[in-house]
Amino acid sequence: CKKAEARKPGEWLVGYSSRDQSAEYTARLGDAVQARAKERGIKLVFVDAQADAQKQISQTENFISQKVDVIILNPCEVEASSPAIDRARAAKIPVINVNSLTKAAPDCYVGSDDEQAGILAMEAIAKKLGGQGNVLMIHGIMGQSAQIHRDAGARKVLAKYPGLKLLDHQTASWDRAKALALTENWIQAHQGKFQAIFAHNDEMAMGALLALERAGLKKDVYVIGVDAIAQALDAVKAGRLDATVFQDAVGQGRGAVDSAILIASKQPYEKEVMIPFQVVTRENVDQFLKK
Amino acid sequence: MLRAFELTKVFGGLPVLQRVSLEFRPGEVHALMGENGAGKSTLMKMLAGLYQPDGGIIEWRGQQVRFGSPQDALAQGIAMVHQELMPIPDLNVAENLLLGMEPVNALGWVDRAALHQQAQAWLRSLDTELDTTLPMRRLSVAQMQVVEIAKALARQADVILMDEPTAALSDHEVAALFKAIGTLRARGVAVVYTTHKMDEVFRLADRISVLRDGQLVCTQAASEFSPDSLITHMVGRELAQVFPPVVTQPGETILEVQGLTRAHAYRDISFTLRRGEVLGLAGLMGAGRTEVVSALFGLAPADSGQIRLRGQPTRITCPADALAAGFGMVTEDRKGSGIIPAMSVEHNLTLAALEQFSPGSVLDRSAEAAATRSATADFAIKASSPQQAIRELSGGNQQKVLLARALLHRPDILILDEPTRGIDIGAKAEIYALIGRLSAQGTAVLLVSSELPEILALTHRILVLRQGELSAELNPRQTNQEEILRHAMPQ
Amino acid sequence: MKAPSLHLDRNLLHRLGIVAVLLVIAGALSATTDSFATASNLTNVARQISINGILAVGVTFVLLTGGVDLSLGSVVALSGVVCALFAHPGEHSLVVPIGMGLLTGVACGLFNGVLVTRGGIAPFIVTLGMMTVARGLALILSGGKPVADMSPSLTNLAGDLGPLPIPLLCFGVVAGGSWLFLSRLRLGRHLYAVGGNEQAARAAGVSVPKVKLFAYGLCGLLTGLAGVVLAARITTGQPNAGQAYELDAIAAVVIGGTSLSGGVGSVLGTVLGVLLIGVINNGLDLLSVSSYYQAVIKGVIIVGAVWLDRRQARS
Amino acid sequence: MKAPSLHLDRNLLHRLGIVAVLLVIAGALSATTDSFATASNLTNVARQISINGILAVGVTFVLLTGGVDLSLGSVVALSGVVCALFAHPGEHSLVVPIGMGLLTGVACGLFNGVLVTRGGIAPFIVTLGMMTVARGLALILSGGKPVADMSPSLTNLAGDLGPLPIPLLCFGVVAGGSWLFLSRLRLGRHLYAVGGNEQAARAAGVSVPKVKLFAYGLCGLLTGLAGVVLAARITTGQPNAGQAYELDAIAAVVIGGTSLSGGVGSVLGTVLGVLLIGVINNGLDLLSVSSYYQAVIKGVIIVGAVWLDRRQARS
Ligand SMILES: Nc1ncnc2c1ncn2[C@@H]1O[C@H](COP(=O)(O)OP(=O)(O)OP(=O)(O)O)[C@@H](O)[C@H]1O
Ligand SMILES: Nc1ncnc2c1ncn2[C@@H]1O[C@H](COP(=O)(O)OP(=O)(O)OP(=O)(O)O)[C@@H](O)[C@H]1O
Ligand SMILES: [Mg+2]
Ligand SMILES: [Mg+2]
Repeated sequence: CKKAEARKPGEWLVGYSSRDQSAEYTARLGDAVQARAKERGIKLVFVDAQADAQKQISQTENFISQKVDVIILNPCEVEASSPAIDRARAAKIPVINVNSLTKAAPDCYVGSDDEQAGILAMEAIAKKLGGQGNVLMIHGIMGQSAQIHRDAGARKVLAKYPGLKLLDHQTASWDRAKALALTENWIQAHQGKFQAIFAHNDEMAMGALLALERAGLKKDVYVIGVDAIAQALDAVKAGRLDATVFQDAVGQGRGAVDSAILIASKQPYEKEVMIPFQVVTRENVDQFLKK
Repeated sequence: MLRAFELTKVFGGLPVLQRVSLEFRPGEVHALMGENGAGKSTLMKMLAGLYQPDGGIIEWRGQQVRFGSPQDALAQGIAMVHQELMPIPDLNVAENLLLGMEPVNALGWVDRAALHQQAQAWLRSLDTELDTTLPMRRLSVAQMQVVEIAKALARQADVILMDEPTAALSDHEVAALFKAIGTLRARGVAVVYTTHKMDEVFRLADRISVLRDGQLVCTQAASEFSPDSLITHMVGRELAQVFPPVVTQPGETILEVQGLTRAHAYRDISFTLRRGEVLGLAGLMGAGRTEVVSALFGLAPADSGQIRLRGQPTRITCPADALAAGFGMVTEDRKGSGIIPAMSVEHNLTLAALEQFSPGSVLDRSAEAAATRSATADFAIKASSPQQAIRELSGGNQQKVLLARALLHRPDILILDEPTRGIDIGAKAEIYALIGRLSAQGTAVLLVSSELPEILALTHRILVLRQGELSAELNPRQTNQEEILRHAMPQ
Repeated sequence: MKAPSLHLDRNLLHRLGIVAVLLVIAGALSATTDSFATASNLTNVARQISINGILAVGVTFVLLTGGVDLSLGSVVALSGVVCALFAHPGEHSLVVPIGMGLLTGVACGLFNGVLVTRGGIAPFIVTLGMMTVARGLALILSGGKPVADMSPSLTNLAGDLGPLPIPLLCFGVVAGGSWLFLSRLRLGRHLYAVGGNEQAARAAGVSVPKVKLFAYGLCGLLTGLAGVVLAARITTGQPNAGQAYELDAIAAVVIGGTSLSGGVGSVLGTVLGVLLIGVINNGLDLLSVSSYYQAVIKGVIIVGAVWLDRRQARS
Repeated sequence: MKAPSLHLDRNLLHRLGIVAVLLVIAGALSATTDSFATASNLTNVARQISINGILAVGVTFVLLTGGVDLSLGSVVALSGVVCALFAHPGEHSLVVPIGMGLLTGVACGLFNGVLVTRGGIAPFIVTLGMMTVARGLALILSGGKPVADMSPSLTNLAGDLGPLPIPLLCFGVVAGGSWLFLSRLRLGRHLYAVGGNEQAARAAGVSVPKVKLFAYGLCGLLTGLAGVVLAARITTGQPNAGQAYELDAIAAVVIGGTSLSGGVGSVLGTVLGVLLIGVINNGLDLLSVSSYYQAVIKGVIIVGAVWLDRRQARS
């Protein structure tokens, strides 16, 4: 039986646990990690936690028994994914968090702060409305860390602008069809009374956009999402969607793999690689479309 | 010791039992007689706690009682053998038999050894040997019936209500049951007994009560009845003749069966059947009669053997083939493979002949309704409307619907497996007459029955099956019950 | 003919509890909100219930035979993705994407049906397997990303035809056709028989496997239709769309009085169930109930409605 | 006594197909990966199956009576949240959070049971309602945020006792106890009777409502236990945990040969089903199969295993 230790130096084995490969943003992140790993010639054990923190812990346990050199974690939850890091560290395997934070500190963090996304989006709204108006917010799945932090960021901004009112907020579980129905209902309930919608991701922003367009109300309402998925960028380019908050999947993926190699080969590395969010509007969309 | 006072039961606005008052005494066998749908089962179910009366009271040892569930009645010492079989298919025989009274050891665990021992003892008291570790689903209908009876006996109750316990039994088991009832009577147990078999009543009953249309007609000592007077009380008119004479001459051969074999069920069965002929199939419980006719109808195809129909070799792999080939069948297990409980009487009735009512596959509902009307009239089916769910009908009336179903598409060969099971004497006479008419019209009838008088009186020929093999072919005019039994008994 | 109307009345009577709950809720919503009882909102509700409605009618057939289909949501996603892949502008005529979407649904349905009838595997397991397989296929075919760039001629199918939303028309045709099918055609009757007592149906000459296969196939077809309508509505083939749609659809059917053990039920009941769920969803949004409480209230109303209904049906 | 061992053998024989599939998969994994057949990985598998195992054994009771419980996942989340709320360090002794978690589970289970038995509502609807209600309650109680800051004495429950993970011990005790219960106690046999033929059980004097209530209550208790174990494992009360856990649990039970219509099944089969699902999940991750293909492969293996099993059981 081949032994794990028989690997040549430089031929690192890295474990990657994706939060959810069926969501577009995290899937893109996963793809970027895989692409970079191939480029750099390291072996990647790639698994998908399907948005279940418990599963992510199990996968970390599997990594440990597979004796990987480094674990890259795309955490499902702040708290609930923490034991995964504790386990790995207890087994003396370094951990890199990518895209989101956990309570337990990893060896290295590559990513951006979800709260920042909420802040950027709501600031864009505040700027557009001049600090005055009614806003609707569409949440992701309640209780998930991205939802919690994007919500928290948005509320921080709302607290700063007394003229900006959160008229209604509701979950659409990251789902386009649900956001579409929700916005249709909001149009009935609050017709003419709201000027902006912040959706926690682009999927839901696209749903809201469709509902507004079909009701002929788009021109009155500013819509912004998060993630900059391809369709959202196209929509921004076409002048349909007002803005989205760009989260750099490729940058995060590359950064994570590069840090992993540094850590594995015991070279100095940065403890925190922040890859900032950026607001994408019609003005700067071209530079993101190229990426 | 058990008294019913002005008991009334209403189903869906229709009274099915009206102010019936009866008294059951220790050490007495009290027969409840009446036509299908007269309310016998309903009355018994109220006494056993399955139904709650809508009026009247039940008195037990001088005290008024309410039985909210069968559990209450059982706790007081009232057990019942139900008309409908109630197997729990995947529990074994012993677990079924002693359900709710499993012996436990000191730890409170079910004592399996004792369980099987006790179950075997109860079965033996009914002169039956069964492997008590078999799951119930593997038993034949008759075997299940024996287990049901043993189940009630095992309660060692003070009152045992028996609702047509012998409907699926052959003479051997019936004799054993009567012996057991004799013992119960001697022990001072009150037995309430319902049956449609006239001879049984007079062999068993001390007193007889007759119900008609939910009302008590009379209660008298058995000795005060004659068979004819009892029938007259039940049907409200005189019944001229039960068995019609066999007059038809069979025509050309329509069915030839050659060397039909199925492992563990029957071997090398060969016979012929002619147009207009009524062929009886006799045998003891478990002899394989049901299995043989099931093979002909495609329900459980044989392993080998040949079936020639109108001279042509025919393969029948499913009931649809059989129906298309001109077979019709009334199966033995009414509840399992007969009725569709939640469907209406009308829809149950037309199910097998639906092509007839749906040219181009669109249903012609008025034709269906018309067919239902004529069938309910012809077979005197008692239902509140053709739309009533069949599960709400009395057992006998369900059986009539199934008979009507089998005849609706005018089969050339009619297979009847225990067709008069649970049918009242009046309706039986009608069915016998019907068999006569069908045979006169050239329909070939294959009649499986455990009621030997029926087989002897109705058929042209009798085949006897013993442990899966044909043991004799007899002429009903020149034989008797004893001879049939001799051929049927395992050697 | 008198019989059909009688039949209708009976079913309605049986579902009186649901109708009552529906009326009470609608009344309360009209009283407490300005917007519920407006034409535009009712059109809205109609549009929103259509997809669940089509799925619910489809799964009614399967439930009537005593089966179940847990793969609805995933097959909706898969059909939507397949439809979208063929719907890029200028590539094919309209029938190709629609046809491919429907075909995908039928294929999944028939596959379920074959495994249930020939394989003798419990429908729960078969369709649970199909649930994960179809989801996986949707993700593989789409590469995990929404399939966008659908031709407007297809996405217009989510629009209106005169005053009526086209999805609602689809639902209406499907429901009406299914009602006629189940109450008037021989095969419809056979479906009830198979669900009511499989052995007895077989003994009465009904080809049980054929009937079941038909039910799963038809359910698949309607699931494919729902997938196409959804793709048109959200203008994308979304590989992770339709999560848990099966639960809403089966809930609607069961609320409408169809028994999960088969043999009992009606399309009319299913439509009422779909309406109830749709009105609750719409109303809770109109009333701005917090999402946490929405879940609680929705659960309570559904269970309560069924409880009232069964109580009234028994008495 | 000879009978019990016979009984065991029979059940094992019945599940030979599953055992074979399990062995083939394990063999293949040992051959293709370095890590599958290591002690540490097998401990991993053991730890990972425990929660699904506890749930699956719990829902076996409900399925045996012919019911179903779709609320497992939500109740796991709710019990976990409640447990975590009482588990802040230094506030209460260990028994309080555990007790409250279990109590929450029992309460949900009994509520389901009462609605099913007294209310006469289909278990599917009752537990679907509970599924959304419990999820809503979990979100309300936790304020939509994970309940963190659990005392280490509680989170240690997810650790090891000697060489064995404590969750596995829980699962072992639950499975062993349930096996004894179902095969040796009268109430256990009555569960089978109620599921096999409710009317017959009633006529034989078995109190059907009591038996069902017991099954739902016990399932609730075990769901609460799973919630506590999960909270300990993820060191949080996570209001959105346990999504779709019910499907994995019911799948394990049905793979193990328990019939969804009730009356047939065994804890032993359930354990095999849990193992099969656990090994597949572990193996696909070890082989680093893309998650899209994982879904497809997992679906195919599960259906295939059941198919083999039933084919072999029939012959
Ligand atoms: N659950 C029910 N709902 C509606 N009607 C019922 C129900 N049970 C019985 N009935 C009706 O009550 C009447 C009496 O039925 P019951 O079963 O007591 O008759 P029975 O005398 O036992 O007849 P049989 O000899 O055929 O068994 C029948 O007309 C039947 O249709
Ligand atoms: N499904 C089955 N599985 C195994 N054995 C069966 C099955 N059905 C019947 N048998 C057995 O086959 C034998 C023949 O039964 P069958 O029902 O054909 O007998 P029968 O002559 O019709 O008698 P009766 O119907 O009066 O019991 C019996 O020993 C019975 O136990
Ligand atoms: Mg009766
Ligand atoms: Mg027989």
